This record gives sequence, structure tokens and C-alpha cells, in this order.
Amino acid sequence: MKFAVIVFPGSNCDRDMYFAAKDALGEEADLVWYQDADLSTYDAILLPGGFSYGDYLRSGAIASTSHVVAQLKEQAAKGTPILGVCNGFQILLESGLLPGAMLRNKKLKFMCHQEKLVVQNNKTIFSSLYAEKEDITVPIAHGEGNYYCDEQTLQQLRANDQIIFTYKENPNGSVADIAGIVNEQGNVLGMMPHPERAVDKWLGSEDGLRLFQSLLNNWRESYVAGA
Amino acid sequence: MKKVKIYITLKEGVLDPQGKAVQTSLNTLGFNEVQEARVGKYMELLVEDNADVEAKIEEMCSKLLANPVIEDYSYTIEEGILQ
Amino acid sequence: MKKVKIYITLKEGVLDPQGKAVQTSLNTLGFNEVQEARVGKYMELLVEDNADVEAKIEEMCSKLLANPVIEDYSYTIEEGILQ
Amino acid sequence: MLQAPEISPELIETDKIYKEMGLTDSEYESIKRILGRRPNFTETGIFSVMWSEHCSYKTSKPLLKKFPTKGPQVLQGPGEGAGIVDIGDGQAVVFKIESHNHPSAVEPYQGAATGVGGIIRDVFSMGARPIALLNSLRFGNLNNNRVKYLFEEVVHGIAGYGNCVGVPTVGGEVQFDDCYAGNPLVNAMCVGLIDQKDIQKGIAAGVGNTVLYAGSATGRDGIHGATFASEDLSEESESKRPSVQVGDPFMEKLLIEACLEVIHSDALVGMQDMGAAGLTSSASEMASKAGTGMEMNLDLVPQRERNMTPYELMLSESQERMLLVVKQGREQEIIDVFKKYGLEAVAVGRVTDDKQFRLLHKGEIVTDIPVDSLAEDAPVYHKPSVVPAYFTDYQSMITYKPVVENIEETILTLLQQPTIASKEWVYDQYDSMVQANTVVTPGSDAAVVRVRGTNKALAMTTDCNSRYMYLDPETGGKIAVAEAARNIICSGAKPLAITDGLNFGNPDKPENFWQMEKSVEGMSAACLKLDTPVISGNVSLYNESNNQAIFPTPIVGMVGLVEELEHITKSSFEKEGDLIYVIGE
Ligand SMILES: Nc1ncnc2c1ncn2[C@@H]1O[C@H](COP(=O)(O)OP(=O)(O)O)[C@@H](O)[C@H]1O
Repeated sequence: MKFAVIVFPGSNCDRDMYFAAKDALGEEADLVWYQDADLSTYDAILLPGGFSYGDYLRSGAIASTSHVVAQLKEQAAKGTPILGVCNGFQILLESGLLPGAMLRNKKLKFMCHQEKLVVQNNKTIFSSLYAEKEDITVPIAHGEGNYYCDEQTLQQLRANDQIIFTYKENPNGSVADIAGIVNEQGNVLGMMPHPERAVDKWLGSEDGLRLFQSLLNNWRESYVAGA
Repeated sequence: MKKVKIYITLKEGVLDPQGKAVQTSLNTLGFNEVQEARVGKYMELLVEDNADVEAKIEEMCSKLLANPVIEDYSYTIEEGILQ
Repeated sequence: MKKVKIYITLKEGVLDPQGKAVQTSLNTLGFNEVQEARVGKYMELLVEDNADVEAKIEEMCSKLLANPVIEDYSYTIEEGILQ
Repeated sequence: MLQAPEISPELIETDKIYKEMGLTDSEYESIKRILGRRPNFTETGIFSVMWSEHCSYKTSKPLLKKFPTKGPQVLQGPGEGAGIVDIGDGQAVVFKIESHNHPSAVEPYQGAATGVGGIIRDVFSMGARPIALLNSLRFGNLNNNRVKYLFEEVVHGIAGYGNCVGVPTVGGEVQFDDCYAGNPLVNAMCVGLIDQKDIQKGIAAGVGNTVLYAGSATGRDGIHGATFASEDLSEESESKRPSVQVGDPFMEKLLIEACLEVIHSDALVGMQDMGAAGLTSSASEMASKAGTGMEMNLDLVPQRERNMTPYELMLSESQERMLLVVKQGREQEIIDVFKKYGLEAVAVGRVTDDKQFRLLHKGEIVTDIPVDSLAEDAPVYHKPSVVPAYFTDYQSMITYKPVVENIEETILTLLQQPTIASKEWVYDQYDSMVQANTVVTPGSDAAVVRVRGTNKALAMTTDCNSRYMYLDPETGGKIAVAEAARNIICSGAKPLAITDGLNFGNPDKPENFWQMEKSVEGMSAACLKLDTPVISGNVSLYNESNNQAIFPTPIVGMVGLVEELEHITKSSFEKEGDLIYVIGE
């Protein structure tokens, strides 16, 4: 399986994401500079965390206007798996690939620590190796992770089972404890916690690795099915 | 040259933790007359004169400067700034 | 009740990386007419009527809302807002 | 005031303008002797910053000589941007600590943020990837509102910058004491990892080679910051406030990536960041170290503001700027790398063979100085030293032994001391895990960061108990190094070397100078014993407010090597039933 990790100016978890795919998962991965990207040759696209464009204006806003986002939308429509973590999630929101917006954390401070999440939906390509309602430990590191959407959007997210991860103890004020959501089609996941920082025992948790393994399993199955 | 002043505020109904924090600190400092505070962004752009500045500013705001999910914007355009 | 609008801007000469990023990004989007962008803060306060609102606002700005080392501020006071 | 460029050389002498810039009469006289004429306004400014304590170490040099700096593990000792230590397998660890005390006292957020930015540049300008940040902070008593503000904003500034550039902040220390009320200490340490073959030096070698300026444009930020850093804080510093510089961590992140790409090009000859005294110190030091001269055309320097004078251009401390020397004819390859990251890189000068530091502005030569005189001819002062009366008094006291009646109560009272209490409020705001290598996060004795691709890791810590230092600087100095070493060893690592951040009061007071002397002697003794040479450091003097010096605060930043990840031990209890031992006396 071949992953593209898109690098924007100011991305800073790009290498972490790359190593998660390459070393921890053992698959192919490329770091792709946002201007040179040809996303058509990849099996999955990873939008890493960080501070694209310094988080100036609003986090993810400036990156969401770049050309590569047009390609991203094409791939999303085609069903290519796309995972946006932290700043990647913010970019997905700002570009309209996922509904809602991010506000500053309730306590107005950046926070970084291990957090307990609950897997709400294990029937997606991103979460199939987790048990439903399983508690997992994945670190967060953000200043603007307070997910907001209006009541109607929330109803839709619930009705379509689009809420994948919630916080066990909401750290940032997110609506409905939301930590990660998918699009209606189920191939675009945005989440604030960092699964790529929880892929081996030295990092304090291995729970993030199963997210990548779910993707791989799923890809293998559809590959075998398609062949 | 025109000077454009843009005001971006959180939509009503969207929680404003920063505004709340400002209000609390003002009250703590003894400014008890402050009943509410909301915090937004203020931008000043220097824009070359051209026929449809207003239309362009609209476009800039809706495309980039404000996020319609959470924010409202307004602006004023000041004429004839000398460079 | 009075509505006070406060505008906080970076002092002239102080680097404004955010403004620079906004300008570059507007230019990249094709808005080449934008020559400069500066980003500041905008606040709205609801303040109980009382004799010396203006003096109080001055004090709030200089004590808390603006950082006098790098920022300037200005404000307008709108009369007679009904609560 | 100082800005007026038209002030003539005559006026500088007759009105003693040089004094306003921080030069003494005798220093001015030696400048005249060096030049064989009176220096003009720009030249006087250049000498004043290069001969300031911050750049020349004129009062601390005699003390720094006492530090042991050698060892088989040391690849680069003091003298470059940062020190380098061998960790085997062709790799090395690069580290240094630096203070940003005075800027943080005036504008805590930006002061702390730019302190972090500066120390990161010191590390990646050597060619190393920054892999960890630590900091060591001192504030007054937390029941004071101004102190609270300083504390919150300093932490906020460190987080704001470090989180954005993507270097994990993995450790540090915070202490509170009244002596820091008017003069907080903000010291930041950066650790980098490098392949030994990639080690860069800040040299301007090769006559005819091109001098490139890269990064942010120059504005009027922090003009005279270097001399400002060497002054007592007073009411007057209020009026110097416009000089505060603002950091742009986004720009820094791009610079890191561009510079780490550029080091792989054989077109690159040397690279140095523009830190204190900006363009002046970076350019003149690069030439001086290479035994060459340099000529720059200031009209070519990217400028953010209009009508900047040569004085302002040379003394500006605008952040996120680098100076590179590139082989003649190969400039474009390097410029293209910066362009990819959206950064400006422009040729501003060339390396010459006459050992002169020559600057042109609007067609005129505005500076022509023997380049070595800036670094090598700086005065060195041997300050008088006197044993303070308090020390003699304390030494003659009978040892006091506290009697603890209620252990539980005493422990709770102790735990409530801000200095002892958990610092989670601080480090939760730091991204301590970015780069996905942090094995031991803040809150333990030392932080541990693994070296990806190997089974090794690096342990790191900062330590200094300034109360001990005050009571007995020599013993306190030993204790500081020993404590750092214990923290490193407890984490499963072998201590390699240290960097030191020497924060003291006004050295002109003999009692203060005595404290400096004794601290350095104590630290040196411990470093020798523990085989942890000093490979880099920083000196910050004049840390006083209202004429009252801070406690002597020489901070020790130590790095150790974990040979096998399995050796890592944490300070937390792991499981029920484990035995607890007390080792030592
Ligand atoms: N207290 C100290 N102990 C050891 N070395 C020091 C000390 N202070 C400064 N140095 C060394 O002197 C050199 C110059 O320091 P400095 O001027 O602070 O560096 P920079 O040019 O990066 O600002 C550096 O190599 C630094 O490591």
C-alpha cells in the first residue's frame, strides 16, 4: 500500500506520519511537497499535523486555499482514503471536506498529553480493528481543537454514524465530545488526537497503530476483491 | 490606494471562550460594569484602486478571511489614501 | 447599556507575521491589488451606563486589553443600547 | 537620540556619544588607535555591540577559561554556534543554552518566544536537526500580579514558538523567589542531532565567494538589544521598549527545512544565524574565523521599513535571518532551495582577502574596520572580587537542624510551594511529543528522546538551585552539576557533557564577581570529576532590579547517552509490590 504524506509550509508532524506508515506499518510512503503533488498514484492520503502557514488567520485556512486541495477533493470523491490529523483535520474542515469548524480550546491554552478516546464506530475503513466502545489512549497536542458545528449538522453526524472517536473526558470543549469524524461516504477521516504518535511501546501507547492497520487491511481486502 | 477595514466576529450563538475570559479578567480588575465581551479580528488592507473594490473585498472575505461556519464579517472602505 | 468597539493594532514598525501571511495568501489567490495587510484584534464590550465610560475604557485598554509594548488601540462608544 | 546618522565623528568624540552606546572612554580610545582615525556613527555602533559583554564576554572570559572543555567525546567545544559531542555510529549531539532575560522582562511573550527561536537557530546553523528544547525559568513570588503575568506569558511564548516550529519541549525547570521579581530569568536550551559528516561551521572562507542573506527582511527591531541585554533593568528600559523584537515561528520552520537541505550542497561554504547584534556579529565573526575580510552592500539587504540607516541595518535584531557563504558562481542553486520554501535569499556581499570589514551604502563606504579588531581586540577585564559579608556571616553560623513534628503537614506545606509543586500547568502547554521520539515526557528527572533508526536515546536536563548558589557558590556549583548528572543517570543514561547558562548580577560589584568566580570553580571541579566537559554556554550579567542582584544562577544543561532503549528508567513507580530502595547517605 502506498501512502502520500502531504507537506505544507509549516507542517511539522509530516515525518512522524511518514514513519508511522513506513516503519510502524511497514508500507510505502512518500513525503509530498504541496506544490509538487500528484495524488493520483497513491492508495491513501495523509494530512499531517503542525502549523501550516503558522496557523495564521485560522488554523488550516490558508492551506485549504492551495491547489493541492483541489486534487484532494477529486480523490475524496473517488473514494481514496484520506486521513487528516490535528492540523490536517483543520484543513479538511476549512476546505469543506468535512463539516464544522474549530474554535480555540475552552481553556484557551495549548494542551499536550495522552488522552482516552472511545471508539464510537468501528465499521469504517479507519476503525475496523478496534472494538466498538473500546477505550484507547492517543495523545493530543493542540490549541484549537474545540470542534464546533450547529445542531442540524450534529444531528446529521449522528444519524449517519459519522462520529468515530469521542473523548472520554472532554479536554477542549468540543461539541458532543467529538474527537474525530468521517464524511458521509466514509473515506475521509479528520481527528484531533495523533494516532501517528501512538505506534510503538516507546511512545507510551500503541493504540494508534491499529488505525493504520485497519486502512491496510481494508485496502488489501478491496485489492483482492478487485483483482 | 484604498484602505479597507475588515471586522470579523464570531456568529451569535457560537461560544466565545476568549471573550468570556476577557470579561472575567475585566471584572476581576474591578470593571464590574462590563456585562459582556466578544473578541474578533480586525484587519486593515491597503488595496490598489480599481473599479470593483467592493466586490473583491466581498470575495476575499468569503473565500479566505472569514469562516462562514462560525464567523460574520463587515468592512468599510476608505477612499483616496496616498501612498 | 453602551456598546464599545475596540480596535487593537500592532504599532507601526512592529513585525506582523500574520498580516504578511494573509497578504501573501490573498496575492496567491489572485488578489494582486492587495499591497499590505495588517491583522489586529476587534472587541465588543457591553458596558453599563455610567458617567465616565470613556475614562474606564481608556483604563481597560491600557491595563489589560492592549499590550502597550507592541500595540496601539482605539475605540468608539455607541450610546443607548437597549438590553 | 542615537538614531541620527548625521552625527559626525567629531561630535561622537566631543559629546561622548559613544558612552550612550555603552563604550567607555578607554574603549573609545582604543578604537581610535585601531582605526588610526575617529570612528563614524555606524562604526561606533558596530564596536559598541561587538565589544558588549553579550558578544565579547569581556568580563567573563577570564572565568570561562577555567572550565574543562576537552574530552574524547567532544567534537566541537565552545566557540561555534553550539557544542558537539560524539554519540557513535557517525552521529553526534549538538546543544547549547541561551538566556533572554531582559527582553522577557519587558515583553514576556515575545521575549521568551524569540529566545527559543534564537537557540534553535544556533543549533540548525551547525547543520543539526533540532530534536528537543528545554528551558530554565526563574520568577518572583507568585502572589504579585506582574509576576503572574510574566510567568503566564513567558510559558505561553515558549509554547507559542516551540509548538509551531515542531521541536518538542521536553523538559526544564521553574523556580520562584523574590530575588527575581523585577528580573525574571528565561533560559532556553536546544538539542540537535547531526550526522558528523554534515557538521557546518560559521566561516567565510574562499576569497571571491558570495555572501547570501536569507530569511526575514530587516526592520528596526531590537536595535541595541545586545547592549540592552548587558544593562541593569530600570525605569529607563520602559522608553527602550519599541526595540522589542517579534518572532515568526512559521518563518523559522521554513528556515530550518531550507537550511538543512542546503547543507547537503557542496556549494555551501559556511552558515551562521544572525543573533544578538544581527548582521554585524554574524558577518564579522564569519570573516574573522576564516582569516578573510568581507564586503557588503547594505542597499541589497532586504528591508521591511523605509529609510533605514546603515547603523540600523547593522544593529537590527530582526529575527529569523541567516547569513551564508556560497561558492562563487553557484549562488542560484542555493537561492532556489530557499525559494522552494517561499524564502528570500539574496547576495549582499563577497569574501575579500584584505581582512577588512567594509560596508557600502548608497554608493559610499560607511564602514571600514579591520575585522579581527571586532572579535580579538575586544577588551578583557579582570574585575576585582571580594568575599561578601553575608557569606562570612553565614559560614560562622551554627548548623540549623529543623525539627519536624507533623510529617504529613510538613510534606503538604512543602508540596504547596510553587517551586516544589507539580509543573504540569506549564508543560501541558508544550508539545512535548512532536517528532514522535519522546520516550520520557516532562515530569521525570530527565527527558529521554530516542535516536530514530538506532536503539539509542538521549537523556537531557537543566538544573540549578540558586538558593544553594547564593549560600555557597562553590559548593552550589558542584551541586548543580552533580544534580544534573544524577538526573541523567537515573534515567538510564551516561552523562556526556554540559552547556551552562551563567546568570548573574552586575559584575562591577566585587561581591557579585566573587559569586561568579566561585560558581565557575565549583562547576569546573564537578565537571572534571564527572567527565562532563563544558561544550557551550552563555553569559547574562547585570540581572538586577532596583540595584538588587538576583541570586547567582548558573544553569547546567546536561545531555547523556542511553546505550540501549531497554536501559531507560522513569521516576514514577511502575507497579504494586515493587521494592523501594534508598541509595546513598
Ligand atoms: N558560560 C559559557 N561557558 C562556555 N562557553 C560559553 C559560555 N558562554 C558562551 N560560551 C561560548 O562562547 C561562544 C560564543 O557565545 P555566544 O556569543 O553566546 O554565541 P552566539 O554567537 O551563538 O550568540 C559559544 O560557542 C558559546 O558556547
